[in-house]
Amino acid sequence: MTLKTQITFQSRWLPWALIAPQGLVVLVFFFWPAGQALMQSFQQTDAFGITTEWVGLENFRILLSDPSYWHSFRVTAIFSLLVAGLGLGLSLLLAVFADRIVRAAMVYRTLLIWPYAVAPAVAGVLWLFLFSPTVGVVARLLSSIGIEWNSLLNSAHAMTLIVVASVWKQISYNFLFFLAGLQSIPKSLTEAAILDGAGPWRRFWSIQFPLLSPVTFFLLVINIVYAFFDTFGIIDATTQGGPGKDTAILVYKVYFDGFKAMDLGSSAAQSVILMVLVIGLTAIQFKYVEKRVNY
Amino acid sequence: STEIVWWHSMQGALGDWVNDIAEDFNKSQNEYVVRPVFKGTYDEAMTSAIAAFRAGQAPHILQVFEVGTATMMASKGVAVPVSQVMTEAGYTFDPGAYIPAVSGYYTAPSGEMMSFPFNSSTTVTWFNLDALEKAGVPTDNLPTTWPQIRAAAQKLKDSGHACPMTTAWQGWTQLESFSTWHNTELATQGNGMNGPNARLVVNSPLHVRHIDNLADMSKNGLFVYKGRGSAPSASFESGECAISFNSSAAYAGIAKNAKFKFAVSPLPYYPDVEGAPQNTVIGGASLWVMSGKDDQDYKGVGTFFNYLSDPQVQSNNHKRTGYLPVTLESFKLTEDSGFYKDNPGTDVSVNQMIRKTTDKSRGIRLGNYVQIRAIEDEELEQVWAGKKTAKQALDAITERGNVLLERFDAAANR
Amino acid sequence: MEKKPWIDVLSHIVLCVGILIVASPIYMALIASTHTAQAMAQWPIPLTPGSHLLQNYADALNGSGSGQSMAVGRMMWVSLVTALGIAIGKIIISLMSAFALVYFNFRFKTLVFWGIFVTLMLPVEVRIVPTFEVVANLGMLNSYAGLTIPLIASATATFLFRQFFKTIPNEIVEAAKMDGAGPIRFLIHILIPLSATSIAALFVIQFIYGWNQYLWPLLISTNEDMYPVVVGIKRMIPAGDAQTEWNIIMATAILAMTPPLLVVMFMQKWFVKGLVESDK
Amino acid sequence: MSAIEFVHVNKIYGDRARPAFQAIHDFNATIKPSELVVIVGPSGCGKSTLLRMVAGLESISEGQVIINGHVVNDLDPSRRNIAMVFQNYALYPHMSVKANMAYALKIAGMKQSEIDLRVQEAASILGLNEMLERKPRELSGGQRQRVAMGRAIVRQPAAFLFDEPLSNLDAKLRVHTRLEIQKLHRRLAVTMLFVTHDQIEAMTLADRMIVMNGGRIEQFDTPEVVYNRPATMFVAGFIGSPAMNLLHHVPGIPQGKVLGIRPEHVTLQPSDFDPDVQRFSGLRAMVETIELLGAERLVHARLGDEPLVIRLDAAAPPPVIGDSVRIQIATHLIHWFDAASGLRIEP
Amino acid sequence: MSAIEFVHVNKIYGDRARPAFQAIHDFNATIKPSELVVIVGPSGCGKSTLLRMVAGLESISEGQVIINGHVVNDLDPSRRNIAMVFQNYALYPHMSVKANMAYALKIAGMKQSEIDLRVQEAASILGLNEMLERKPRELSGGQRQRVAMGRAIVRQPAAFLFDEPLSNLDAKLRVHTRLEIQKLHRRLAVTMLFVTHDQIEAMTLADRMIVMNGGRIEQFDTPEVVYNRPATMFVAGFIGSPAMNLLHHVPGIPQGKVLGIRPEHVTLQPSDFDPDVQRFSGLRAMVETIELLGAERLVHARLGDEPLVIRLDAAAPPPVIGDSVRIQIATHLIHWFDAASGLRIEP
Ligand SMILES: Nc1ncnc2c1ncn2[C@@H]1O[C@H](COP(=O)(O)OP(=O)(O)OP(=O)(O)O)[C@@H](O)[C@H]1O
Ligand SMILES: Nc1ncnc2c1ncn2[C@@H]1O[C@H](COP(=O)(O)OP(=O)(O)OP(=O)(O)O)[C@@H](O)[C@H]1O
Ligand SMILES: O=P(O)(O)OC[C@H](O)CO
Ligand SMILES: [Mg+2]
Ligand SMILES: [Mg+2]
Repeated sequence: MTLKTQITFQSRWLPWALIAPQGLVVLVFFFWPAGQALMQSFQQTDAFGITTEWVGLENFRILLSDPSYWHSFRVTAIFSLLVAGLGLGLSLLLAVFADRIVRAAMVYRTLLIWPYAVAPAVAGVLWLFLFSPTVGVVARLLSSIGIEWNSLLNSAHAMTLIVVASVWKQISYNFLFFLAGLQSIPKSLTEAAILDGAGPWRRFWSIQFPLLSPVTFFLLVINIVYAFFDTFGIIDATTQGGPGKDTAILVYKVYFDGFKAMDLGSSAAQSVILMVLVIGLTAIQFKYVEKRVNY
Repeated sequence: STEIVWWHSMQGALGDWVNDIAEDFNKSQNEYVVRPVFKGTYDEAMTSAIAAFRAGQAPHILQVFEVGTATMMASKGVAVPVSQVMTEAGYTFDPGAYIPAVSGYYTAPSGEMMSFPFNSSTTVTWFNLDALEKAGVPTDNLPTTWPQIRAAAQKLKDSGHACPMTTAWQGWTQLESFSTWHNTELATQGNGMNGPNARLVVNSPLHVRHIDNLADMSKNGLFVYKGRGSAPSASFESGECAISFNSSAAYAGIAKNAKFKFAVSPLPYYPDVEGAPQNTVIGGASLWVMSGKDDQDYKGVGTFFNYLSDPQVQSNNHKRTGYLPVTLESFKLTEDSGFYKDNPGTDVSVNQMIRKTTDKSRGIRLGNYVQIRAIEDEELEQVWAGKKTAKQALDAITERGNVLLERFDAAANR
Repeated sequence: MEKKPWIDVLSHIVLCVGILIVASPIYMALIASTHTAQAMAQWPIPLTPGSHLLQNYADALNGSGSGQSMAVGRMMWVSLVTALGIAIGKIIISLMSAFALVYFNFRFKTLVFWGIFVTLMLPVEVRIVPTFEVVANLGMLNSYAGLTIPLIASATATFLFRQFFKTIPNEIVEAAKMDGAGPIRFLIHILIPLSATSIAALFVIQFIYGWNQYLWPLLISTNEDMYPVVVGIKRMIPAGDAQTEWNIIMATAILAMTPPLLVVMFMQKWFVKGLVESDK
Repeated sequence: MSAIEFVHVNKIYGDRARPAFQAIHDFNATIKPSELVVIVGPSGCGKSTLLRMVAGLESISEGQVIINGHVVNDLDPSRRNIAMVFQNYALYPHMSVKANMAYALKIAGMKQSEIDLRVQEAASILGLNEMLERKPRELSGGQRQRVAMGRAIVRQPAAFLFDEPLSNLDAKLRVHTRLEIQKLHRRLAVTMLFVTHDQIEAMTLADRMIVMNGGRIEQFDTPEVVYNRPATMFVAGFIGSPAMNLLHHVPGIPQGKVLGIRPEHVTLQPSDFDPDVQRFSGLRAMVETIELLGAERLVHARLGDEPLVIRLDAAAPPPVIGDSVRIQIATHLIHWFDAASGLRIEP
Repeated sequence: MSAIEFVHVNKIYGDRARPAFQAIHDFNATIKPSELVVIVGPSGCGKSTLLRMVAGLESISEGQVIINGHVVNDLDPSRRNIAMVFQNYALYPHMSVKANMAYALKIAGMKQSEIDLRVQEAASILGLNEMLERKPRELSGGQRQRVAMGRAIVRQPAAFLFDEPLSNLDAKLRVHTRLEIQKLHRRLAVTMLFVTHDQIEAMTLADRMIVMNGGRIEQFDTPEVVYNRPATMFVAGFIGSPAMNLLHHVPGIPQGKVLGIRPEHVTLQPSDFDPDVQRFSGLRAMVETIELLGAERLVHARLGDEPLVIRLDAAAPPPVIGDSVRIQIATHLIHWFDAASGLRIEP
């Protein structure tokens, strides 16, 4: 790949005019509120903001001295890894098989795409329904085959539940990308590998999978961000962080403390920590991506 | 005509109820129009209101769950006391007309009644009579004490009932209401009713004993944990669990979905505890009048509240939803209508609240209450899961809750 | 390709199992929406369609079940306008800014780039109260502007477009220049038509994102006339003490997911294409 | 070093969507051990299909492909002991040159020391020693091409298949690589089947060449024979650049016959009439354009309504565009074809 | 129909990332009106850069480009009245053939009826009438190429620029399209600047050709002169296929001189010695490979340690590979170059 110098147009004002709408929206609806959130993290205030006190790092101190907050890091790590790992693994599996089947691929794709259209709030309800202790088909099914399903008190079960629901919601998206990625691998590479004597299994691991790595990496970033940020709706609808705090991931705590419990200072401090964490993570990932991606 | 905006959290059939009330009121006069707006669950509505208030866009009336009461009271200047609104609108407002536990709960230390009790509930025990009968528990003499409950649960279990007993709202029923029912403090300062400097004392021997008891029942399969909040309701409605501690307002759902005979009773108590049974705590929500509106608006709010205070209206609400008839008069009216005879047990909730409250039983009003409830859920789940003893869990609730209370206290004193 | 019929059979099996799992929640929702409330409250709940389909959907639509006064039609309309507003608005502003970022050199370009990029990482929910204040101060409560504009403040689309623009051969740009097309003409005549598949993909993604919003509309609309359908569904799920009418809930859930589902299905060809192309 | 035989091979493509399409018609041929056979023909004539059937990448609809005496119809591609070089090289982009070459051996479970040896050897042959650690993207087109060959060589296969391996290279590199392949063939003495649609490539490389058209063999013979005695009109028109002139309407041509004459065998304005050679003479052609190719000139003219190309030495004086010139055709250099069947008619 | 002049043109590329790089060095040339000038040279020699400076797609670092007497250095590309055909055609993929051709006219604000007329006309010239409604992806490579030209033609520009417009076509189509361009040039009589790195293309097309190397002009003259009297060793080696043999160490070559001889001017094993022609004789070369190209044969041999290519008529008996053969070089066909400067030495 040669270094492509982008051909550009010349204008002093036009680029700014073009940037303006997005710039304005981002400034007004992102940076301004985000700045305020940052400010809030250094304040303690009552819910209605009538009395406000600058407390410096107090909110952070309280947070970091709370063992349950640290616990929540661990829960988040486990959850994110499971969601990203399973989400990617399963969708890759489906994509690999769908890629093999040329003829019915379209049918399968259409059917697998469904969950993508379901709102997280609705997804939570669906899973709540399926796992409802009383009328939940899945809960009943499991107990009928001897697995005493109890996501209310069994942490592992609860984690399974939120992971399943979160993975379910994300699987279509991953699947679409993987399938697209697989289909863009030149057929002759596969054929070369066949002639080299590689069986399907070997071919997958030594050819297809490495060649998918840009897609995989992109999806890894997306999935981790998803697991970090977009899953609180599902958790709220299913386990509410329980049993104990065993499914309370960081963003659920931010959401709960800020949105439900109206503890704005602490919630803001948590968002700041979360944001620093994710920006750091993404920065690392992007450094890595830049190095790896361009075959 | 003046428009009165009312933010509420009534979902499902209760949403219809709210709309009907507004419609009836709007028809009853033509000076004011009440416009109910659903704003999500209680906590979502409150967050909305907070955001709106900060932006000067608050509604006239906000429905706040009891858990948010302390926050509302501590935020000075956010709400206009309901007594003031009523008086200024030219209506007489008599807190004494209300059931003591209700008026007491929404009255500030200053003696002013802050919010309008709209949909108050309390904790009761629900029995599946068919199941009890099948298990050989006499249904004409339902258990009233914990030992009796335990015995009944044992019989249910022996008769093959997989879930003899469960509880909804575990913090509310098994810690908060349990405390006032036994005339025992859950938190100092009259459970926070006297000011924001309250601290939890929920690790008292009585609390430990009770939670121990439940833990033991749980271990023996007599008590089955069915989740947080109202989630366990469904397990009673479906017949899966035979005894359930839940809100009195669970009535509507049970009446509609249960395919069995059921009865409602007061919460059980430990007979050896002095002062038990006292009275249970209030739940549900009340209506708060937000500050910063025109006099004309407040007049409208007052008129609307006056309408809501009508005993006939209150009685109708009570019958329709299972929420308490919050005034004694409406209770009488309901009784006279023969409703309690036709629907035995529906008066239980009122009866257990109607007593004169003590300093320890007026209600629970704690700051950062939502988080404290979450802590209660978290810690109790550890007990049911066998990961913590009752003592450990209750100590943890006390300790973790007090950190939050201290912060609330500090903010309130600023 | 080599002949391994058993792998093909295995493929079909795996895919069928996958679809079974992936589609089962939706299947259950469909089933639930065809029964009575009582049937859905008792175990065992039915696993095959019942006879109340029309009634439940009629109830859901005209609200004679739970939530009498909620006009699903109106909510669907609000959802539609919101989703379209977000999708189209985002596509337009992203097209413009991506165009500026790729096809112009200007001072502080890197700064602008990163300024836009950061927005990928902080969802509305964790800065919701301050954002609300901004919107309220701008007088945008209860308006389609308030429902849409703050949600188009993220850069996903900008990045997709940027990726795509970079794959367009320089020669096309030069040909346009020689043909006398200035930047604006180039954008409208060449770039936008060429980005059709990317636009389609983004449209799908953003439409669904917009359609599925819950917290934001709930907060920003203080008038029930401005509620999208997802809020309506949540409202039918009784919290606290009211009975749970799974049949109506599920009927409404199905209704609510139908438009985005249709969008996905009808646009999937371009959607997938758009994804592949932008990915390279 | 194996023979490859095609016995009544037919290939029918078809799936539900498209109607069946017969890409190869009753194909019979025997490639001798160590022979380099080039398959040449226009696009879509079935060259790739044929090769892929040998490789096992495409099923054989009818007939048999026999390698080294064994019918391989149902043999797995990897068990046929055949290496293939693809048009786009199909190098594994994420593996180093070394890893690319070693891949097949590794899969075969060969010892690492042995693998290294073989890769070293192949790298030396191809001059790739310097770049064993590079990734394909760090190589030029020609180098990639060599890696693709290296990948084939290390396996020491019974036969090599090449599917237009040079078509991605620029003209200069093509000539160079062509020579390299020729040397390689001489050195390894292994059977090679080489597909191209470039007839110069075919001529220069082949021991024998198969000219294909529409899924059928038109001619299978040495380049000399194919060039000098094309079996059909199709071959005559396809082989040779510029192509042989095929004239239908020259006065004096018998009915139903077509006269073929190569551009270099048409003479212009003969000043020195040689009575020994019998010629078509007295013909007049109209000069349309002239191209100078360095050592020679191509005169594009029109004979009646048929185009006629004449190849002249650049040293000779060129005709004037627009002029009508007298031409002569040496009778002994004429090829005759049957207009209906297209087959060569031996005089 | 405009003249294009380059006056002391220099081009220096450079940005923050890379150090400055001079792509064009003091370039001076005048393209006459209606002339077809081909710029030829190896990859990276600056051909595209030069063209792009004329088009206005690249700024001119120093010097002037003058079109039709006007310095255009600072003129917008679209105002230079110049059309360009790109290597990859750069057709707008979403527009029909017609729309592609009409685009520039539309932007210029021409009336629709006029546009239609011009498009029709251009389509007729190029034989595109049938496919005006098609999208580029529905066209073959050759057709796309013609659309690209059509897009240029409709504008009736003062000059055409072509940047390797044929390199994406296969050999056969290339020859064909080359002829078409030639005809077009004759028909439109418009100034054309044509870039290629294929010297056959250059030779056949050019009125005059510029041979470039490393950003400088090596020679600017007619193809005949460039071929027959290459100005530098570089031109000698670049023009002609196979390239001229450049021999440094032949016995009898004066010190500091290089002998150039085209492959067709080397004779093999002369049986009939012609005393009239002075020859280098008695040289012996070792035959390495032989390629049959149809009408002729290329003998790749080695003279001492230098490679020597000999072009023989295919009718002549070929030498045997491995044999050492006697060769003769006609003195009057020898080119002499200065070994140090590379410049031609006229005898
Ligand atoms: N998978 C397939 N299904 C149907 N028809 C096919 C398939 N593959 C090839 N064909 C058809 O078979 C014929 C021969 O194709 P093949 O690829 O062998 O031609 P080729 O001689 O290699 O052409 P080229 O020089 O363009 O590579 C063509 O008409 C082609 O369209
Ligand atoms: N934008 C640029 N920035 C820096 N250097 C450049 C740029 N464009 C071209 N060059 C360099 O200028 C030199 C001439 O490039 P140019 O593209 O004109 O060559 P060319 O003769 O057209 O080659 P080719 O036959 O490969 O197209 C090359 O060395 C190239 O690397
Ligand atoms: O379910 P309700 O409405 O009785 O309310 C329950 C209480 O809010 C529990 O705290
Ligand atoms: Mg082919
Ligand atoms: Mg170039």
